[in-house]
Amino acid sequence: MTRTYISHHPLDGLLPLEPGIRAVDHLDVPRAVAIASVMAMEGEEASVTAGLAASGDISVRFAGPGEWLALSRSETPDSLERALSLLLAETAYVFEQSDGRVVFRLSGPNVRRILAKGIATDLHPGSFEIGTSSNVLCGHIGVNLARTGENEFELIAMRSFAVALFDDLRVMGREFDLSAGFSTLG
Amino acid sequence: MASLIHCPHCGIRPKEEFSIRGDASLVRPDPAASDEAWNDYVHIRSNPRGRYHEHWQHGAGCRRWLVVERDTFTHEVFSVTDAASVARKAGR
Amino acid sequence: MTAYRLASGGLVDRNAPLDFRFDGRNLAGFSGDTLASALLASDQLLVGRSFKYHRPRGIVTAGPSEPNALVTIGKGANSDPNTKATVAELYSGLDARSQNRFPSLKYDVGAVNGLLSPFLGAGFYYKTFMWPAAFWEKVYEPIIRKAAGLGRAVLERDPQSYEKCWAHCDLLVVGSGPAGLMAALTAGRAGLRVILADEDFRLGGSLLGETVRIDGVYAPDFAETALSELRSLPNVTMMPRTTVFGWYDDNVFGAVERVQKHVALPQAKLPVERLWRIVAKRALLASGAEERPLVFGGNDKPGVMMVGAMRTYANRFGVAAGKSVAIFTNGSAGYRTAADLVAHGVDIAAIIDSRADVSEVAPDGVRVIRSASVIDTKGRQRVSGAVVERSGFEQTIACDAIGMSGGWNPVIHLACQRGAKAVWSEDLKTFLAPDVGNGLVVAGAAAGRYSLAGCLQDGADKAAMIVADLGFSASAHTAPVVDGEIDPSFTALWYSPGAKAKAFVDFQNDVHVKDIGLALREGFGHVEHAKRYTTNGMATDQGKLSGINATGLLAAMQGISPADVGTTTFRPFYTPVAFGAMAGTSRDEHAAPVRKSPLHGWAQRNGAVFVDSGLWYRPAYFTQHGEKTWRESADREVLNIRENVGLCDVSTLGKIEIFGPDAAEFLNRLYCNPFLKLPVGKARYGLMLREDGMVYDDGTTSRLSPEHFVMTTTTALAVGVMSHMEYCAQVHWPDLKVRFCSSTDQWAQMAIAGPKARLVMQALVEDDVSDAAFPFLAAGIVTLKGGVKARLFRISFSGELAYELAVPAGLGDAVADAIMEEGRAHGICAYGVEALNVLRIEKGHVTHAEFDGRVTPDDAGFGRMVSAQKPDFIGKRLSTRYGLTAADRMQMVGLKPVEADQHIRAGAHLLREGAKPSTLNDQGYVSSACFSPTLGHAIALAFLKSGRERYGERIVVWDKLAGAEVVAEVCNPVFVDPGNAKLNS
Amino acid sequence: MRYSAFSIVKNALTGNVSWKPAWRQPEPKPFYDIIIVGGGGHGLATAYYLAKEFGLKNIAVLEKGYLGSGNVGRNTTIVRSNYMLPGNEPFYEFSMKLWEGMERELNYNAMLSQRGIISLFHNDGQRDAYIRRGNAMWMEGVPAELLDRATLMKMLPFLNFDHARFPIIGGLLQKRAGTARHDAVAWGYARAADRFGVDLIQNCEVTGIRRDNGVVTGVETSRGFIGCGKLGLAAAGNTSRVGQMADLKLPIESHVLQAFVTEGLKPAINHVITYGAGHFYISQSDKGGLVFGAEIDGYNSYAQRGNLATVEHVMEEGVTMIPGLSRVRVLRSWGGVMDMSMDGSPIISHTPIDNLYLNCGWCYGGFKATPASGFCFAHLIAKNETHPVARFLRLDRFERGYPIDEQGAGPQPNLH
Repeated sequence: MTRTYISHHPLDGLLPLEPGIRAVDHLDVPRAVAIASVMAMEGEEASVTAGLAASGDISVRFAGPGEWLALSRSETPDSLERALSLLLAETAYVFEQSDGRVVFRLSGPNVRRILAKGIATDLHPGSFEIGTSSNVLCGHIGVNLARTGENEFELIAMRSFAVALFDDLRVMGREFDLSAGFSTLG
Repeated sequence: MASLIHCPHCGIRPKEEFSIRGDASLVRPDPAASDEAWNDYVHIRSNPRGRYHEHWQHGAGCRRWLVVERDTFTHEVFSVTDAASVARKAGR
Repeated sequence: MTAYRLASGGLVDRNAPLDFRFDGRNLAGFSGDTLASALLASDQLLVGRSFKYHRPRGIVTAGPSEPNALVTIGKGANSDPNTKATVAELYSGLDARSQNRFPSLKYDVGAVNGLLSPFLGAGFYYKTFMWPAAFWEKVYEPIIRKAAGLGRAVLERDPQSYEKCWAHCDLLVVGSGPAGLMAALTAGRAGLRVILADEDFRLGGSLLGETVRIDGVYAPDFAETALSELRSLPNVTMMPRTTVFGWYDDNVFGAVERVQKHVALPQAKLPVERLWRIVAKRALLASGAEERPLVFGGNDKPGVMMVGAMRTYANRFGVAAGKSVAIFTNGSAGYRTAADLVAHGVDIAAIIDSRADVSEVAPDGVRVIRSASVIDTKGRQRVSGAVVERSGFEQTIACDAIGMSGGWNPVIHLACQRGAKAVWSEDLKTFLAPDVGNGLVVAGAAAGRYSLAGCLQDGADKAAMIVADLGFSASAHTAPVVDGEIDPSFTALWYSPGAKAKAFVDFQNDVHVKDIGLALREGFGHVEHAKRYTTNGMATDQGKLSGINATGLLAAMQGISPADVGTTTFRPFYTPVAFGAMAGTSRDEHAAPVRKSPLHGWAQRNGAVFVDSGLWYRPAYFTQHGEKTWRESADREVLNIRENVGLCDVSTLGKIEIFGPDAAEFLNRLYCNPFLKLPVGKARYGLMLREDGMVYDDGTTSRLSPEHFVMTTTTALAVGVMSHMEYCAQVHWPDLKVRFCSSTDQWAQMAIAGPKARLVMQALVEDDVSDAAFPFLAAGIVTLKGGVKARLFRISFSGELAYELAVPAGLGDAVADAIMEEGRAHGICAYGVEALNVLRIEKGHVTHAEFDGRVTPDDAGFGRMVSAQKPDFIGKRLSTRYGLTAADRMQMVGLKPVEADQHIRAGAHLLREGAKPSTLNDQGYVSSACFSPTLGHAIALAFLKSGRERYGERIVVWDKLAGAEVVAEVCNPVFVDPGNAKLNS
Repeated sequence: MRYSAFSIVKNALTGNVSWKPAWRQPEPKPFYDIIIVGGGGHGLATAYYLAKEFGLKNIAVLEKGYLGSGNVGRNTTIVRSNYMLPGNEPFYEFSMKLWEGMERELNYNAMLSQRGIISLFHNDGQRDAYIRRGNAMWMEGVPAELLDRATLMKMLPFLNFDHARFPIIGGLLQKRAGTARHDAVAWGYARAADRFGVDLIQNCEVTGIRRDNGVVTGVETSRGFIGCGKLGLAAAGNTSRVGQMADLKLPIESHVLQAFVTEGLKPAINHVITYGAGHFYISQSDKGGLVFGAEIDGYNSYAQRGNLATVEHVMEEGVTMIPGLSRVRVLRSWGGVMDMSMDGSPIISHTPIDNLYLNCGWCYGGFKATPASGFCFAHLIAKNETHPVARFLRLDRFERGYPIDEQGAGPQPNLH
């Protein structure tokens, strides 16, 4: 018998399926983002960096020396892994992690004040520029933090922590009436 | 030092992001080294009051092991270096 | 009536009256009052009782150093004991109660202690209460404990919320008085990121109580102008109600912001208090100076107050401390207050000045008595007169309040929290902070600059230096001009001689001069000994008022300089900080984050009862209809797996992907057993040691391709093992080409175990999973029917024919549902960790109950796994130490009770039959025990001295905690299927 | 002067001016038969027992600061003997028994208060470990009780039973455990040792250890050279620094441990309670302050101060264990330098140098050991042989493979 397996998001049941009222500060959770860990082989750090930079619509997040998370909203997990494996053949190990990671997007005028409740890193635009990304601790949970705009940040958490991080972000944002919902973009 | 560490890969980070494993001046002996050398490596510590090299891992960051050179009395940090590069320089 | 609200003046809003209660009385104050100023305005002089002698006490200060006016604010779970009325911002509905009195503040039976005071001198308790032996805990201590403490903690769950926050700045200015304001302005104008923090609810510091003119305007107006400019600067953050309590390494400051402590009904979306961790490139400490009390007879009566506090109450709050005020001073401060009080229409009974040469001018008509001192005070619960001695003649001056001023102590607390010792200044007759590096600069009165003009100038100058240091440029400024200032000098007076009553040094702890003398006489003259022996400085104010006087007294009594006595150690917290603020949101269920398995929903739907396992929740067992206890469920699950098949969530086990040409070599060095030649498509059980030769962790590692392995770790040590591997790779063997990546969260992993496991698996998987095609310890990628790629491992913890299937986490729920559906025909059940534990004990498999960090591979029966061939692996060398190979080590064995219906509990110890229980006779302990539904009796795994030689021996399982002794037979730890027929079927 | 109710009354009636110094302030003599380095609890107790139990004379204690200025004056005052391993339990029980008679023996009230310690556990694995420990205590004759959740709910209703992240399922109680007034322990031993003629020399820092033909002949100090026949080191957090003066190779790291006290409150917590889902522990002193602490800061340090992250963590655990602590204000935090050993257990031992003896490795638990540490160290120095209850606490146990590892954490001090 052939089966079809439906994928679940860890916040299913916690967020409404339909977008609700959106406050100025908003937490947007995309249901599906293709994510892969990329680990440069010995001595190939520079070429992998260059390769990733040239990869077009793949976003790259710094995880550690020679290690990155590669994200794509258009690729499927499989196609992202294939694309990266081709692109970085003989220079990096690629491990698809799309189900293992959950993406949270925070935007709005108060996001820095919200994030300061959990993250010790100075997020002043002069210190943490647009395009910067890094693994940081948010409260007690490790996340990859990226600044995607003046007042826009993305947090990538391990799946098992997704509900806990979501709870934390809601509490951090309640002062500013932070709203939350699944991404309308997918 | 006890509040912030300047990670060479990630910048200034709070202590909470790190874990600590002790004396970084110790080098794992050759398998053929004497029993005494092995016992010293595993059990004996110089434990100086003053300048000291200590292993810290940036576990919530880049996951690299770092050698933090610091003063055990004033807590002043002199340098923070990637442990692998220290080890390679030492010929490990 | 003594104290009263002045007809006009002050910064309170007389159009905004506020009702509040004190000890059940309805009182009123104004917006802008503190509880203390409102109490004073209501003529409530008696506000508390002291700790030891229960003496009546009144308000002494107008700030955070208050030793006496401690009250409990709020009711029930919302009550805050030991709150200083002098810093509590008044709000409508505030409900305050006095403390440490019974039955009432006015009539307190504890006051009898005062009569016994000759017997209760410093350290008296060390000298007595020793006889008879049993009496200390039964009689004496309960009495002492009954008297302990001031306020009452209700220990109920706090309904309010708290949070924590980080802040970053170029310059943190602590204190918003003249020095702090000028510093913030200077740095703010230059473009620095500035944080200006002040513990007060209103910024401006001492300027709020000043009467002089600065640049031609009244000081409070000058402050307001400066503050509005600061508010207009986007790079300046103002933090009123924020106490910077600690200075930590790397210029990180701890501060608590009282967000909603001044409102009757806090908003739910805001915390009541917020902890700030302020990372400051530089900091400027402008915390001002504290006025020093005078130590004279009867100096503790309600109505005796610091003159600076009197001035603040009059000028800032519009409250007179008395109608007729006597002032005892050793410097100019007394005259300044006298002048201000006279201006407010208060009568000054006299100024008693300890000095002979006095340059200050008293207000017109005020009597000044020079070279004199107060030796006693009149009145009981409020002061009614001062007994003044001059040249041997005594006179009583009628008054209803006494102001005292013994000079000034810079508030250097923060600067001395990190080991720096305060330095005595002979010029200023006080202790100053030494140079503590450029991270923290002390300015203004905190640096001993007592004049207002000096403070303004110092704040601006020091900020300008910091501005330049950080590469900014400060615009030129001219220092504000101050009119009508007086010279803030004084002559040190540690003790006013000839006291006719107790002269208190530490008000709250009732330490008086004779106690300090006694400590010295008994050899406790070191300042730390004196503190500990007398309890001087150990009260809630931490010696803010008493510390310097104790030092001065110890010096004077020995005829040495205070420099040779020194101060006690300054430590956090500058003022006390609530647990709640420090804990923030990390409390209750949020004390630690919860990790959820991708199969959590599946387990819930199948009736799981969860148990926490580290940060995870795992199904303990699955309740089916009619089952009343966990044992019923677990027994059913076990039997079903032995007979049919079961499904267990093992997603929480750590999974680490290992890549690289040296991955096999790395694993070979990491594990004590060989891994170099593990074929692709195979799994192997691995044992990881610590460098000291003890077992660290175990798990299976599979080779998916020549340069790609996947390791499983225990749930408990997943994080630790990853870190250990990174340590080995980066520190020990940086030459090995290997990379790691945690994949725990990527996979939903399921164990399918039982004789019918293959039937279920084959129904789901396209690939052949027969024993021939996929034998025990096979590992590889398979495709589920429907096209999903999955990982499949033929490994077994239960001892049954078993598979572990890993699918992408998002699909876990759906795949688990499919397995249950396919398995229904084969009698599948879901099983949890309770059943898993029974299954593994039956099979003699170990967990961290056995591997407790003190066990070698050989102890647990894995001796033969340890490679003798490998030249090196972690733990190899120290494994051979004498003690780790000794013949009498405890070895793992099985136990079964001789009488089948008897029960064994993990944690029981083992004794030879007939042996007397003693540490020497102790033979070992039970590590795991359960009832085996398969065998129908209890079984256990145990560690027994030389255990493997003792199979068949009868041994006593000794569980004194349960009052149980069971005779058991020592046996092989594998109870079920020792030949592995089921495993390999 | 003997302390008694009578002496207090007599002195009170004469103005309390006749009290005599608790100890002399002697000048150092050129030579002592025995010198103990370290005037903390252990050093003072050692000197006392050397004189009292072993009848030795001509003893000095050298202290670089004031008496009791080290960890005996900055700990959380807990006294207990609830250990699991045979290397530890007999020793700590011996200490417990000495505590029980100490005050009358020293004629000094150290306010030993046997209010009981309850160690909470939160899961089955911890429960089993505590059962193992409780039975190990009983093996040594030490009473222990296992408390279930229902009993705890009655005894300690303020614990977090309703909203715990890690549920409380039970606790192990040792009733004889409790607290003592820490400074008074040092002062009591000091006064009693002084009465036996021991010279307690304060402000005397040892700067060198002089050896001749492989034996110690004396110490260089900030007050000059002082000769000795035997030298005992009881320098706690400074053990490595002193040991280095005699080229000792030591399995010791110095770590900072913070402790805390709240404002004085009416008594509300009557036991010592330890949290099993972390390291937090708390008790209430006879003065009303809640005294608490948790784990070490984690890095090597000789600074007697800690970091804020640890402070926060400790208080998070506190509020999690007892939600009603939320509004209790913490008055003061302090840090002590711990001599952490590689297995978390102490060392009372011979050294490679014949007349040099070592007492160290007390980790964060030295206070409770004070009497037995002093007694056993005195025994070792006086008789040159190990006291039976301290026979496992040898310096060479690491190389011989006999660690005493209560935590099972291995040779990494910051994990113990």
